[in-house]
Amino acid sequence: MRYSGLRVIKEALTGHRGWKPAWRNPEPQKDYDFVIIGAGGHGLATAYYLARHYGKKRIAVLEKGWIGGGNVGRNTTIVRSNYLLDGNEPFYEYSLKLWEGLEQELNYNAMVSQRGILNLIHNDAQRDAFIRRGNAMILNGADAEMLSVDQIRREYPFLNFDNARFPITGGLAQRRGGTVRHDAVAWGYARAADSLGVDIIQNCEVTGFRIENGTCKGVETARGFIGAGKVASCVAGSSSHLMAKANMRLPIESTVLQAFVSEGLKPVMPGVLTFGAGHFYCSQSDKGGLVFGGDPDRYNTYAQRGNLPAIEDVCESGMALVPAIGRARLLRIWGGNVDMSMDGSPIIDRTDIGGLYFNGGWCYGGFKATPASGMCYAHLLATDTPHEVAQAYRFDRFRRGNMIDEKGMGPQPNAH
Amino acid sequence: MIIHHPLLGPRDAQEFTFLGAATLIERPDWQAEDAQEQFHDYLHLRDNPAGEHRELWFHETGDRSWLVVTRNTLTHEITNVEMARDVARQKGRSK
Amino acid sequence: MHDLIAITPMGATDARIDTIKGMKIAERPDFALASVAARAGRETDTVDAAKTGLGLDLPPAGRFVTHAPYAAFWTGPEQWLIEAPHDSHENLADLVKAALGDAASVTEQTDGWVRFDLEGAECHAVLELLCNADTRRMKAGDATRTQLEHMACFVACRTQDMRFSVTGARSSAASLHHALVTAAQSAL
Amino acid sequence: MTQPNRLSGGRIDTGTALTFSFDGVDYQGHPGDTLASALLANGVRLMGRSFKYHRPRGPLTSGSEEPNALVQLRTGARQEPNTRATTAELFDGLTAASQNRWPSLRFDALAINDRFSNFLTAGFYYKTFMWPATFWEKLYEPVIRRAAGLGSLTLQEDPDVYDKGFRHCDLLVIGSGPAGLSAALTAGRAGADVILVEEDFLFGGRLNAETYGLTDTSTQGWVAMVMSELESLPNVRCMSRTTLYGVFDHGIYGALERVSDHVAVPADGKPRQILWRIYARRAVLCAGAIERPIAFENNDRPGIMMAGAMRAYANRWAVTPARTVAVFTNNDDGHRTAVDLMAKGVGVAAVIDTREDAPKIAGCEILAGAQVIDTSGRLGLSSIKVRRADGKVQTISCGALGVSGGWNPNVHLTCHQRGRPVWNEAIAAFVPGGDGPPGLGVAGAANGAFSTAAALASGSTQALAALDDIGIKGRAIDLPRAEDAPLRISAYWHVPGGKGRGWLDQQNDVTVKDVKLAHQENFRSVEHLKRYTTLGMATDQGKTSNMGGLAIMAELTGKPIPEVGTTIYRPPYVPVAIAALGGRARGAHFHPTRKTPSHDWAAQRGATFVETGNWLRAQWFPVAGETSWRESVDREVRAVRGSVGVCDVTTLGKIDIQGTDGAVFLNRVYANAFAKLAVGKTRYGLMLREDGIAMDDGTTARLAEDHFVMTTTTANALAVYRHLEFARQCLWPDLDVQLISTTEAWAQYAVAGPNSRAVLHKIVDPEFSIDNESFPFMACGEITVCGGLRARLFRISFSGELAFEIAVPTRYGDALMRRIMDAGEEFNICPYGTEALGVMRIEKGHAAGNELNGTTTALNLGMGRMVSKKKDSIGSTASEREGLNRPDALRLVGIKPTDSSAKITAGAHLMNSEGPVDAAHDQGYVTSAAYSPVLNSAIGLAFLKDGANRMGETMRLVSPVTNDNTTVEVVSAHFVDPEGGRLRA
Repeated sequence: MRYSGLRVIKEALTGHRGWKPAWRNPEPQKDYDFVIIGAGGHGLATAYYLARHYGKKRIAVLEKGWIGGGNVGRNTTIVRSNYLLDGNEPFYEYSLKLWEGLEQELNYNAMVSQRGILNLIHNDAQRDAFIRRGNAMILNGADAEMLSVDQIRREYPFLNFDNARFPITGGLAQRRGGTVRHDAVAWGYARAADSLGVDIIQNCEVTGFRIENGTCKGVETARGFIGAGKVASCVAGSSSHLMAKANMRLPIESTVLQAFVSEGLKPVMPGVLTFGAGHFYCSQSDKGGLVFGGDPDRYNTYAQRGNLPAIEDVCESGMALVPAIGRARLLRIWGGNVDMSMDGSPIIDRTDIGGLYFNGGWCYGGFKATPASGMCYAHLLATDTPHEVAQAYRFDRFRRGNMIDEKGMGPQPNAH
Repeated sequence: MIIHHPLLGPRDAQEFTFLGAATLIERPDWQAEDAQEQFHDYLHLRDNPAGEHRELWFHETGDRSWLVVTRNTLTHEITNVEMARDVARQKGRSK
Repeated sequence: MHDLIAITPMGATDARIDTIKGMKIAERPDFALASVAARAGRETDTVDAAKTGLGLDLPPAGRFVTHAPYAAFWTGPEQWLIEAPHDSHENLADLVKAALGDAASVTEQTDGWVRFDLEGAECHAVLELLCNADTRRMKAGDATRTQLEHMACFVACRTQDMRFSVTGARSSAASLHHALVTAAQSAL
Repeated sequence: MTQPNRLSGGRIDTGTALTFSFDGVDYQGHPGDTLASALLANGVRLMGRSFKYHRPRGPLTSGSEEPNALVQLRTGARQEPNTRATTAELFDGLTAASQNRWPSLRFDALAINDRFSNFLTAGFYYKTFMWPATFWEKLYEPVIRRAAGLGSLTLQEDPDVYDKGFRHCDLLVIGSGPAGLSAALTAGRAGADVILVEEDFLFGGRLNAETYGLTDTSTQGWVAMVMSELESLPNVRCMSRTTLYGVFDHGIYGALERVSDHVAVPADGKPRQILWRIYARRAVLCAGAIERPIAFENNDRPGIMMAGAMRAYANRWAVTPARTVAVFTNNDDGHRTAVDLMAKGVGVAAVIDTREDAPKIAGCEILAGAQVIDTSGRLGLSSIKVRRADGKVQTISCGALGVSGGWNPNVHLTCHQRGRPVWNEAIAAFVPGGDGPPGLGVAGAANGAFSTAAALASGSTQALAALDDIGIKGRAIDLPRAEDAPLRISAYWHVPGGKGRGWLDQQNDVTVKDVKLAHQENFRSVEHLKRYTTLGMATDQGKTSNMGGLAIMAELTGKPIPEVGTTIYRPPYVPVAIAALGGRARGAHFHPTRKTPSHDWAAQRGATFVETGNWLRAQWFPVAGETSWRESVDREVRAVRGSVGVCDVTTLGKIDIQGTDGAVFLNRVYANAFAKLAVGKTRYGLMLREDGIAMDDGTTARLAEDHFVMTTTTANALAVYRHLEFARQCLWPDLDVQLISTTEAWAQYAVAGPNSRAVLHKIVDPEFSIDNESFPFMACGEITVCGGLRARLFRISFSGELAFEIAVPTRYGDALMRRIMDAGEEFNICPYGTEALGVMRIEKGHAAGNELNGTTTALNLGMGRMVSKKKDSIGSTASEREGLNRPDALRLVGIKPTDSSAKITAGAHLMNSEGPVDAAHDQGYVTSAAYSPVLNSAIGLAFLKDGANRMGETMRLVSPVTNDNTTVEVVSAHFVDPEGGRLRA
């Protein structure tokens, strides 16, 4: 069923009796050509693009809980392509282009809002680095703009310009960056994939892989064995945990990134803002809440909750940059498991086990990557070759010394 | 979190800096045949368990001791804290 | 003798003293400091030498001891900080090294730190706004290293409930002073 | 001014009148009032508007769970949006305004949304506003954003200060109702360190709002007696106006104390609020229960509130929302409201009880087996429509309706570590599941023990159990006799039938219909329900609304409620001001500021300062007549290269390394060889991370066989020290090495330039020779200066000139700087800052922070050969990986514009002189750039693919983001004195 303003009006006048389920609740079949593990944003997008763009059939997405319950259900909704390195920038720019046409493609309003993202600069070395980054973005076909303090004052007059410990000296803006209504992304992909015949099976945890002489034949699940031509892991924070069932050790550690939302407020934040001298980034949702975050808790965890030091650190940074939000109240804090890779960049690759594929290591940047990740993973699954914008995301880059280390922190996941 | 420092008793984890898995103590022999492979695994591959995890914490604003903390990554329960130096010696590290 | 004029960590020639509602907060530049770290496997030698050479029983974790003119803090495993009056012991490191010989490494620390003494009936009320040290349970001779407004500090109980010293990095003396004074104004 | 709905009695000081204003109208109330109680007393029921449909709203509750009565409190920079009128303590001069309405609260233009509610059902926006794509940002979203949101910020800086504090205790008691008081008293008498926190400004909890409670003694009397005993115990601290907002790991509890919110402006120097971090060995949660509504058509009008709240307003605040009220209940507790209001002289038109077997109340009409099916009254309730047991519909006029659907134990805090509550059929509610945070017990109504007697008993029992856990012996205390009535309830969630809307979430306007639609569209998991309809996502986190939504979803799916599940309550329990979480770390005090001993001296000379690793460093020293920083910096560079200059380098990290294995240790942590460094010599060292990437560099001096002094870059000092301790403790635990940072202990100055030796001759005591033979390049030594002051001298040079670095105890740094300036006067000595230092190091091709960016190897830096393959050092093995040793690997080169007047932009990218300009053809990038007054040209350092073999090549330098492009020539990075003759002079 197609969504449209007219449809909404028609349904309103007929008691909303016509709305159909956004997706089915099918019983699992005994085997599929493609079994994708994890009905988060990436898993659902992968299924959708496999069916829609690569014309594949017999696809299932297995989800241990409810769809969209992973990090697509708990993030700070930012989309951007302001990356520095060749291995990353083309991929994220491709992703941003997919975001730009997503709602029309899915016939679902995910509220893609290109309100712009601004990275603030506080010293000369940072300026040099951001100029290099801005140039890399433009050379890769993305948009970037250096802003003067005066320009920033005009757009964000309420920042702390005058009594700051680390004064603002400029900023790097990407106007095409912005925010997206995160849950709607999962629902939109799920609805579109479902309508193409993809089986989305909730409450169906994968408990093991059936591997026979080096080839993966399918998965053991809470609802019995499900055979598969190709099995695709796409479980973000649980990557190590799941792949251990295939005896794989990953270049990944899991930690928690806390995110924060304030009580609803009339609009104050025009776009997405990031502090360059502390751990704080912020935007304002259409509902009015300030949505903000900072750095991960910096210890390994799967607990999906964090602790006070990280919370206070974020709010201290927020107050240092935007003292005007002081009397707004923090409404809710939540934490998402993030699979931090050894260089802060993701992996979309085959494994050494035939028929078993891996997508993970998104650190805390997975949301913005959702469309490209889905498309590239679908490409890999369909063709067994990496998508041109995801060629660097290989397992062997660490062995070969081809790390994609945006922050230059080295193989220490919690530092990326 | 609270880390029970073997010498100083309960200390707020905020005083510490977390490094990562305690396996970082087991630095490979640079002259081994497969030194490259060993260093690759040592530097990059992790068990990253959902459960008991042995990990390194540095008492940054405290006594500058490196500790090996055994902590459950699902519940954050800490069941053991050792001086990293002692652990290193148990692992046969010396000079 | 050289004729260079010393300045305190607060940047003046005289120590900074504030009194807020009966709480005295005094900068104490009048101490020399030297750190002691036992050489590998020489902890006992170090302890013995300190006893014979300086009359100090080097304290265990979390404690400090005084034996005029010296005092010693535990700072880490097999590490201590020795304190003595600056006027009489400006070259403290040399004196301590002479006493400990090759049993320990000795490093001059005199100007690495700024020390403020808090004196008054409401020490706990002030300190509980600054750091997580449980000062109410500290007895004279207890010392703990902790964090105070992002600064690593020693908090030492000189007289139970009444006198505490807070010792932090010299370069951030002004920030530490600001934290102590605002906390006192807030608490008292 | 009269207060038409003020009753007699209550726990307020009617002797004192407080004047306050709401939406510009002045009213009076009394100490002890909340804003809500005072407004109700003045006959004001309408206090706000709902989020989506802008429906009129009045208070639903009398506590912090309030979803409706949200106001903007105070004005100007202290304006505070979304403040619950039900908890805002009244003070004289309080000013409040309603929010989310325009032009006025009574007439709100956006109430039009309500007319279109049928189009604005759950999730409607996901289905439209998609065409044309660009209209979202241009049209739809701005409109939606303006309509959304609740209160507003003034965008002025919050003038108040906020403190953070730390407290420790054996037992933390959360809540001071009957359970909390008996727990605190039990533990207090046992001598344990106790902290009792109470969200309210009165201790006593629900006991302050009830006429029932203790049977043999006065309830209020008992509360007063217990409090005075607790206050008298030195081991007990009672904190009112303190909300426990979060439970964190290992017994760390977050609490917010509202120190000054009940006064107009905080006293001088006093904080508005204190964010307490409470370290508790054990805790007991005595947070009581929260009453839940029943959904029926138009159940959201001002005047319709929880029955328990209506009772609290009457008993505690001597206020009634109207002179004639009615009660709608499914349990006995609702009847108490009728009884108490009648006792206060308020007319109770009827008690509508869904139960056939409803108890009787003398003098009050009880409609058993009946339901309220609709209500009327535009801005406030005027009448209700009741369907009686016999099916007849009766209209009852009343100004207020107390609703009770039963009580939900306040399990919030038990879920903060992902504990899941379990269903208790007897009370038709979720109770703590026993999987709450370790060390947190639960007592009283929070645990489903609803009677006063049960609460008192469980509080004491839980306290004893907690103390026993931590080895403190306690004894049971004598508890007063109290009512022990069982809660008689038959679950009832919503009145079926009808075309209209019954509200579940009154703030977000989520109705029963929305839940039905979510179910129809397969958003059936609790999380989907919540996210699709926004049920429970309002400022009360669904404290009053979630349960109803779950129950209805259970009906629709035919599952029992516990199988539908619950959403997870997350911190904070009630919203916390962001400023409180920020504390004192604001403005100039966001981070500590580190200053060198000659900071004041530099400031007196008008220096501009720059940040590095919290240090303030002099950037340049302008002199009279100079109009641009470039002029100053050029002058400083010329002065150093031409005669002599002095620079404060105190901020460099200094690590004292002692022990018989010091040399062995350095040989392993530096990539280049250190084993054979002679005493009295200094050497440059390159430190790699274990992955082979450059981490830091600096010089290390050998003062004695077993004594080294390492310098690190200012920014990396801490990280390097941590890294060295890791190597010492974790990798080679038996090496005889001792480390200690001495960064702060020594003030260090670089004296550089052809005349530097001449200047130092006048500083260094004569017994120490510093001529080129006895103190050559890279020499070091312990000396005395100015007649006996111990000092350290290093002959090292960052500028490339003949130079020395001299260190003295920090307290003498200021004096030494002044002395050096005097000594240098005859040579026109010039103080120089970090900018001039930067220019000179670029002229010399020395790598610094911009080159050591965490991705560069020794090879990239042109120091590949330095990495010794003959020894084991951190990073040497991994640095051999193929990807780090490609033939076309980036190499550090110098670049010069072919047009000497052109400038070079750091961060610009290098492209071949011919061919396309894009990422695919990127050849490298500029790391550092400067104007060299010596070469009279812009110069730069760059990483260039295969750079070592491209000397003399002409390339395009592009920087689209700053719109400058130029042509450059690739040259050696050593622009000045490549042979190094000067520094050896």
